[in-house]
Amino acid sequence: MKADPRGVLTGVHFLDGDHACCEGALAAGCRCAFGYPITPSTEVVERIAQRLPTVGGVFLQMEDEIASSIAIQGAAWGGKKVLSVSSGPGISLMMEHIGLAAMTETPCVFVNVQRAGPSTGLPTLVAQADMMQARWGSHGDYEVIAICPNSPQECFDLTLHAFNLAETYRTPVMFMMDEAVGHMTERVVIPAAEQLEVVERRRPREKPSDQYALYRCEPGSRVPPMPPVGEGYRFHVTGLTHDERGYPVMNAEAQDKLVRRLVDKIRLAEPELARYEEFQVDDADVVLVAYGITSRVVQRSMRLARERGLKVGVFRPVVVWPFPERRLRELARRVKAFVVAELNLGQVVLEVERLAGGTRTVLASHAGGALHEPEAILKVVQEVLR
Amino acid sequence: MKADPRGVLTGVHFLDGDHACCEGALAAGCRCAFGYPITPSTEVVERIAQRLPTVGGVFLQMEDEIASSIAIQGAAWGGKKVLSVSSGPGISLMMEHIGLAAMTETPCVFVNVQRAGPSTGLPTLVAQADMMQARWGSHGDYEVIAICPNSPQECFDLTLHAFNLAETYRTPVMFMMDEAVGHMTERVVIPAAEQLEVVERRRPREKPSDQYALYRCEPGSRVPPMPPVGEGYRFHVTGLTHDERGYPVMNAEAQDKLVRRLVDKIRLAEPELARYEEFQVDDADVVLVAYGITSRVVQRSMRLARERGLKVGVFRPVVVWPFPERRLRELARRVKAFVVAELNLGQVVLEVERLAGGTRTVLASHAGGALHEPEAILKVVQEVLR
Amino acid sequence: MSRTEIKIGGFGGQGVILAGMIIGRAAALHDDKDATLTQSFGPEARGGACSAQVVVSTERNLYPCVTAPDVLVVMSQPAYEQYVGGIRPDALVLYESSLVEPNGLPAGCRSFGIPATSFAEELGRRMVLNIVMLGFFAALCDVVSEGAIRQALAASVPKGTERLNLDAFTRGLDYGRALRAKGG
Amino acid sequence: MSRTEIKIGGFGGQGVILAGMIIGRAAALHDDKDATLTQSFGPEARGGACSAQVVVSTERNLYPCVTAPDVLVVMSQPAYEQYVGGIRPDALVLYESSLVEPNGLPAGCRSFGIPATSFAEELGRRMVLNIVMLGFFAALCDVVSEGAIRQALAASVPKGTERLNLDAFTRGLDYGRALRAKGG
Amino acid sequence: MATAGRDGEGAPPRRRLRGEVFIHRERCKGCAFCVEFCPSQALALDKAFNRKGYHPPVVVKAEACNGCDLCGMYCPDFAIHGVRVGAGVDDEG
Amino acid sequence: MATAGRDGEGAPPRRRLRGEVFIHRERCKGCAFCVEFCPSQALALDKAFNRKGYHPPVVVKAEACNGCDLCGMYCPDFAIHGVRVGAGVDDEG
Amino acid sequence: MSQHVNPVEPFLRMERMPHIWCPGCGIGTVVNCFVRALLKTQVDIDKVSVVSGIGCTGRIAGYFRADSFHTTHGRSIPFATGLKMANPELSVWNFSGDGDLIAIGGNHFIHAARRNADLKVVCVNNFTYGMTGGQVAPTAPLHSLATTAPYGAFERPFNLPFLADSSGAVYVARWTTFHVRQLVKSMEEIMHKPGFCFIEVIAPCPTAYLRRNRLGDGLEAMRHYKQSSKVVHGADTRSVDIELGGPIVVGKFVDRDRPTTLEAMRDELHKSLGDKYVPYPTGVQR
Amino acid sequence: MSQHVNPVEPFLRMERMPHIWCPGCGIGTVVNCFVRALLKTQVDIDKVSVVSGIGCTGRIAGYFRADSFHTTHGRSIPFATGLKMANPELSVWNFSGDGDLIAIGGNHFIHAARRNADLKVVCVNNFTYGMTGGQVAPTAPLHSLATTAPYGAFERPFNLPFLADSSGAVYVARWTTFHVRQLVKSMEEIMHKPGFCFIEVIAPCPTAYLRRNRLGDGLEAMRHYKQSSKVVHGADTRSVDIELGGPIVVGKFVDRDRPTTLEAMRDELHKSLGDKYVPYPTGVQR
Ligand SMILES: Cc1ncc(C[n+]2csc(CCOP(=O)(O)OP(=O)(O)O)c2C)c(N)n1
Ligand SMILES: Cc1ncc(C[n+]2csc(CCOP(=O)(O)OP(=O)(O)O)c2C)c(N)n1
Ligand code: SF4
Ligand code: SF4
Ligand code: SF4
Ligand code: SF4
Ligand code: SF4
Ligand code: SF4
Ligand SMILES: [Mg+2]
Ligand SMILES: [Mg+2]
Repeated sequence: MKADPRGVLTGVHFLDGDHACCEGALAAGCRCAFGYPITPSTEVVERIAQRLPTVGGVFLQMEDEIASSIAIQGAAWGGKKVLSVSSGPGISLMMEHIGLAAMTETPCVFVNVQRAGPSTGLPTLVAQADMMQARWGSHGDYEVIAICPNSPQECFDLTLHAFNLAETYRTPVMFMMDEAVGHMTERVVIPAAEQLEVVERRRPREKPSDQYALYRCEPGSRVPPMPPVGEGYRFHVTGLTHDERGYPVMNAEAQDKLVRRLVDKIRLAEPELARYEEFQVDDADVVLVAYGITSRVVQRSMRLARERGLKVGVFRPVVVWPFPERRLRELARRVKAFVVAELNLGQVVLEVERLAGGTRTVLASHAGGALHEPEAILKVVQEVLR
Repeated sequence: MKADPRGVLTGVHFLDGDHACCEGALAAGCRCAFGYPITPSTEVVERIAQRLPTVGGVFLQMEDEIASSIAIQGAAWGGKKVLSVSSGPGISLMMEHIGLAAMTETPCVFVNVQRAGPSTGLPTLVAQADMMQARWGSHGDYEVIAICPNSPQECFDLTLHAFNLAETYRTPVMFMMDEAVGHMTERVVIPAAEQLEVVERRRPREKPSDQYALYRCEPGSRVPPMPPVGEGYRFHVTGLTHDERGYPVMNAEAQDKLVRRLVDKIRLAEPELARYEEFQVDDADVVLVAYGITSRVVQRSMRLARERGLKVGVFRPVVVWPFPERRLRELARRVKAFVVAELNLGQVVLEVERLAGGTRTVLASHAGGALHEPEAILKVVQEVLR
Repeated sequence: MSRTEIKIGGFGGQGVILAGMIIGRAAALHDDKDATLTQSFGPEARGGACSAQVVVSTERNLYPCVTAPDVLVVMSQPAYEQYVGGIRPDALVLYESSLVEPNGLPAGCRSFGIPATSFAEELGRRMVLNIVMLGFFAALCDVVSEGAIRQALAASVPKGTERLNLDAFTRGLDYGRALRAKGG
Repeated sequence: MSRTEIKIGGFGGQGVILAGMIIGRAAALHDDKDATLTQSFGPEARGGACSAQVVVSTERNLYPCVTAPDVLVVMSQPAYEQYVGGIRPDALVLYESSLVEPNGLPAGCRSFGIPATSFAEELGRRMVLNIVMLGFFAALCDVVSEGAIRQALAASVPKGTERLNLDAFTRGLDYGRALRAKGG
Repeated sequence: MATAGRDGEGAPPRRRLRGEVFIHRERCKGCAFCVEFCPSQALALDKAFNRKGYHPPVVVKAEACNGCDLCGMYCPDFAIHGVRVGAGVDDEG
Repeated sequence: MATAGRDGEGAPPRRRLRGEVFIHRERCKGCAFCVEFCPSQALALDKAFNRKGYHPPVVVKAEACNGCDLCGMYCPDFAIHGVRVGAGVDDEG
Repeated sequence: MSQHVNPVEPFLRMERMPHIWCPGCGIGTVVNCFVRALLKTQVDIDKVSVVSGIGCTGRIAGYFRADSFHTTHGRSIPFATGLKMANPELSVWNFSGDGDLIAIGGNHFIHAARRNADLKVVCVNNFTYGMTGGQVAPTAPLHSLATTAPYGAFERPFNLPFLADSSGAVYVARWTTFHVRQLVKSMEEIMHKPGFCFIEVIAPCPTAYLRRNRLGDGLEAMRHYKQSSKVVHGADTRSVDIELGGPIVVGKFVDRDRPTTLEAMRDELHKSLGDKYVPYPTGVQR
Repeated sequence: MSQHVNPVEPFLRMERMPHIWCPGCGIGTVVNCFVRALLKTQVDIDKVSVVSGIGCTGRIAGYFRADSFHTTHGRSIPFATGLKMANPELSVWNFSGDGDLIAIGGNHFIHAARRNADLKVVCVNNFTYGMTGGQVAPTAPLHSLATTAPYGAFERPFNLPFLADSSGAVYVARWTTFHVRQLVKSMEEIMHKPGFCFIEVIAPCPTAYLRRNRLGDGLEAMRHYKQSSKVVHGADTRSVDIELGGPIVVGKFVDRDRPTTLEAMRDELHKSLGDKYVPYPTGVQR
């Protein structure tokens, strides 16, 4: 489907990432948002509070992040495309509800504009240290999709994509910005509505009946269609382990059937979900792996390296979870080493190392609060190639 | 130091794991606890509510887990050894404060009696699917210690150990029980107080003064001593990035200095922290890796395998985080494969695979709600050896 | 190593867990065996079938689950129906005879019934049904000694109810002994 | 590819970010260059030194940080002191001359001062200090065209204040032009 | 014909009403709410057990039932309810 | 000797008190609370800036200050305070 | 429907029976009353949503054959807020236990009342955490026993009608499960009343509360409610505290009008934005 | 101390000055008053702990030269509860903003008041989230503007004294930063009063609230406080709502006595456990 023109601010703008993210959400059809302010994500809710009433939507600032993270789920079942946004401390408070969304297959987008932690940390300064939390922060087995934009333009484009994926897979999508991208202002081109492809919620084909089963998937699919509320389906939604009807069933078989499907619908979709960029990997001895803002920094490191005659390329996962596993394993077979640059003390590097299956994997860490010096990353590359 | 006899219920008991955990805490000197009930951990707070007033301690049931998880930190700074306890949903709510404890170096023990998730899941049934959450659940970079007991006796012994580690490293310790261990009743032998070694909080040697720096470590140490409140040190504690004095400093250098130390004090202590058990690994082709209740189940799988002439051993990390990395790497050099059995769809196996560096690593997964059938694990072993 | 798996089943509220607890404690603390008690918990415990499992063994018992009970003690029909399928072909089955109709029992099994509810009601408290069953168990199963069970029983019941519980135990024990004497 | 790094510094509340925003927007939307604006945020922005950085380049600018400014615009002494160390040896330095004493400037730098606060106060609103500086910048730095800045300015200031802001801009521009004519 | 009794509020009956009560024995958990609060004392607990081991209610004075459905409103297990039969003024407030 | 003015509550002075006021110019952020609420009108904002660019207070009627320290209590930047000098009855309620 | 069919059956997921509630538990009684209120008001059940948190009471959602949501412990109110905001034509009913609504969920409760979210909130107050086996609740009377207050509760309990009232609820009533007729009537009243409406229902929990406190079984509790309740419509909510075994003031205490969240939002936006405001439904006909 | 030294200096970490508060911000004034109260009561500052959440107000902890704790947003009360329970001899003071204390922290607030935790709670109410730049707060007057209520606030704000009162606080007062003497006096009063004591201080936030609402700068706000405040000691807390630009009722509204959490706990445990109870200090001399 094409985007609803009401929400699309077509034109060329000079926007920061937070604002562009908001515009991406509106273009995607988000018409309901709940939030609670926190640096450096506040601009997203501020803009959405301002914009939604003018496009037929509704925003409420809730009493906290816990309320926001579940209010959006109520709204999602109420038929809306929804988003909430926060940063580290607030995202940590949302963890129970991210699990709820995964368990109940509630499409929703959680924007995390990452700042440096742990705890209150450096509220105004950049980090990328919530990547593992995005994947593992709630209890129990589940999978999410996590996306890392590296520019305001991508904050627009990929927020829209995030909504599309949330609807397609009925899953929470973690939109993992970072403070640098969120607070960076650049040109953002917003196309006309009819150029924007938007995924609408898949409704059940069948009419309401006693036979209706909320979580019954069509053959070959792992994602059930989602009924509208208030139209007679009379479905039941629970965070308990449930059967196809949505009814609680308290045993290991039900657990296996349900949770395995929930996990598999994301894990096995890795090939479709994979999105990455590559630069000069073809002849590379060392591939720099980086995402979000750091994927821009390593570009300079790569240039510095190439200037020194070192064969260095860049691999940038755009969708970080599920990790573009297939491609990384391929690369692992032909490169000498990976250098993973991230604004943390070692997160995504663990996944790279695991997938590298013996190919040397080295971390260029940075505790956050600023970006890497491109030279520092170069140094790690040089050491690796020594 | 020796344990305070008041808290030690010396004798031979028939206790379940939850109760034994409570006794371990009391023996360790825990005198302040805050909690909120949740299956299957409730018995821990129930027993502690009953026991603490008789040993000079204090328990309060708080309004929720968020309150509990920070009230214990207030109490820790107030001079007490503290514990809170919950299960999946409640633990998810504690995530912000686990980060706070890591950041402020507040010794405290969080008991998680794991049930099956995600979300409300199977409240009364077993799983081990919060292992990655224990490590990554809060935002930002930090490390915790996580311990998995496999019997009521160990619930006693290792809870005491958990308190000792919390004090030694000034860190939150995640005591990762599972429903099976928590609700299993067995003989528990509680020694006399004078046979129990208990670590008391290290106080600063220096007297209060304007020069006092809350987070200054003694040479060679990464763990600063912790002052008592109310005695003139006039210290400041913050979850913001801070310097040695504990004052907020908002830049990347302070971040690097602080957070790197916090992470390193645990990571680099892996050799001292490592605790594992091994069974028949010496001649093993395949090593079964399992922790918590599953480490008992794989014993039977191992027996079944050995009966069939298969050379199978068992490696059981007791301290799971930090993972006993050194030992696993050693094993990886001489075994054909690891089979990791855990009550989840793949968590600790990722760490094993990463450390195995190419040695085949296979998961025997189980979504929870019951224990593995020993035969199912055997089957995985047989497939691996085929 | 000898290992015996015992399963006790009934409705929530019938004291199934306590019965298991006493057997386990008897074995672990007074018979110097290794015993592991596991149980089913939760909202289920309020309505449907509810069970306790005890594994008693002469060495350290590593595997805690009951997979094929050697002994099944049941106090309700749903529990009987739910659990009978899993028992060993030569299992001992003890049941409350006014609540359980033990149909379809495998041929190799020995089974004994006791009208424990009536006995308990005669003793004045329906609640001691489980203790009557316990006496019955002590009479017919030798895995745990009677003396150990008596000790564990005394330590496990609320103060002031010892007499009542001992009576209930004796009632079940006597009934069981009589049956056994008859050639159980 | 040509790349210019611009840093603007001052106290919080002086409109540092807005100045950066206008330069960036001018370059990105009206001069068809690539521009990246970054800024320092937070409680700091209320008291101490606060800054905006603009990278203007003729191609896609990947690396967003300002590492060694080509142009430094400063409106407070602390900002000057904090930032002057990092500038290029041949940088252009523009400063508010009643608030900044540009001591220790590297030899190769060109520097120009303007009493922008007084100009702004003369115009009746101290708040337009930043726009005066912007005009000054337009006069002395050619990275972004004056026309583009004027367009961006008009689009960036609150309705009703366009006149005032244009005046402020012109005031700074004229002063800068005059200086330049004198051989800047 | 049933004699209407006092309802939960003790409101006096306006006129005599006829009713019928339906019991689902196997659903009952023997709480006795219905018996206790039937304004017509139409019910009593059975001596016999149902399959769950509870004593369900039995109708002891069928003719007394006024169909007020108080039993139905009280019953936590949806095991009983009353209905009006024939004409009659609704006496519910 | 200072003339005591009205305090924050408008309580009338009991007697004349003498005081001295101390100003830390560089801490001031020019909010003018002290000037506005000095009961003795002893202060005014300086025309000159401090280094932060604010106009700090100056004492314009030193003899009027009664040392009530209201300026000290008000000042959000801990940049001013008053003290009593010599004898005098405390007029604070 | 056949007279042999219990009137609740069309409204419940009978295939899920028997329910989990204990013998003598009052929760089923509340369900009965809700069904009667639905029948009487003839409201379109397709437009009714039932939202619960976690707890024995929370299981109501799972048995109700309407669109129903069994969310997380303490969070039924914000979930319901989202649902209602997204779909204002729904009648959104919350059923929550005292722990769910007021312990962990207390903040959402007071904020939703404050902003007058258009929700119908029924709290089954059994003075304890039933589901988890009888821990002390924020409504537990002083000196009552609980597994986590084994020596007696020592914290002053909340008086729920007062808390609701002082937070801004537009309708506040309290009944016990003995007062089935009155409870039905209250539910009927709020079915069409816009704004945050709150009904507290005192209910027996024999398993986790009554027995431990030697208050007998469900029937004894019901007798106690009958004997010790006093209907005081319009009672000052400050005066309706409950003490262990003491009298219970019941009645409709508050019934007032003020704009719902969506109405207030609409008015404010309309005033400020004029034509630029794209009207959003409020779900309320006034 | 030298007369040239500002009396706050011995109590503050002067090495951390200048503080982050904006020109005309009222928070510093509250700090002054607290210092005066400490001076007057001559309390041992080593036994005073200052606890804050996150926000501009929350930064008080960082500047106070006492054992001080800057915790997480909304959670100063449960942290303080733990601190006090562990170490009852401390005098534990909470300084929190309105968002911190009542938005995210609202549940802890009402529960701590209910259980009468022995805490001294000072809320700097500036009607907004200062630290994050002026979002709408649960105290924001109707129709006031905020970044997240760009068209005007449409939710009824909490009346904090009423909320504290109805939750059970034993001492409730409200002042503005204009009322420095009275604020000092209230702080003195609660320094030794056992139980949950609450003081609301209305304070100017020129940066994030006043300017956006065209209410001028800090000075104008202070003038407004002076002109529009009415001291009504013992006012019915239900009557002290605040409207945009409207009058402000100030005064001491509530001052009553009931056992603190620790006292009530001690009494209950003692009664039930007798000799088996190992006495735990309550920190209160009565
Ligand atoms: C976050 C979280 N904490 C705790 C629990 C455990 N829990 C489930 S229900 C419940 C309390 C139930 O009490 P109440 O709300 O009064 O309902 P009742 O069972 O009494 O009807 C608790 C603590 C949970 N499910 N989730
Ligand atoms: C969990 C969490 N959510 C949000 C924030 C962001 N945050 C910091 S301070 C604040 C509000 C400050 O407002 P208030 O409490 O009124 O204090 P003030 O700054 O006005 O003094 C917010 C939302 C945070 N730090 N942590
Ligand atoms: S009210 Fe229902 S459950 Fe109770 S006795 Fe009557 S029929 Fe049985
Ligand atoms: S309907 Fe039920 S309660 Fe009413 S009179 Fe008949 S049996 Fe009694
Ligand atoms: S009150 Fe303080 S900051 Fe304000 S003008 Fe006076 S001295 Fe300066
Ligand atoms: S102490 Fe300050 S406020 Fe008081 S009279 Fe002197 S200058 Fe004025
Ligand atoms: S535990 Fe209590 S509330 Fe829960 S079902 Fe049983 S009686 Fe009802
Ligand atoms: S933003 Fe407001 S509350 Fe924060 S320091 Fe500035 S004036 Fe004070
Ligand atoms: Mg309850
Ligand atoms: Mg505020």
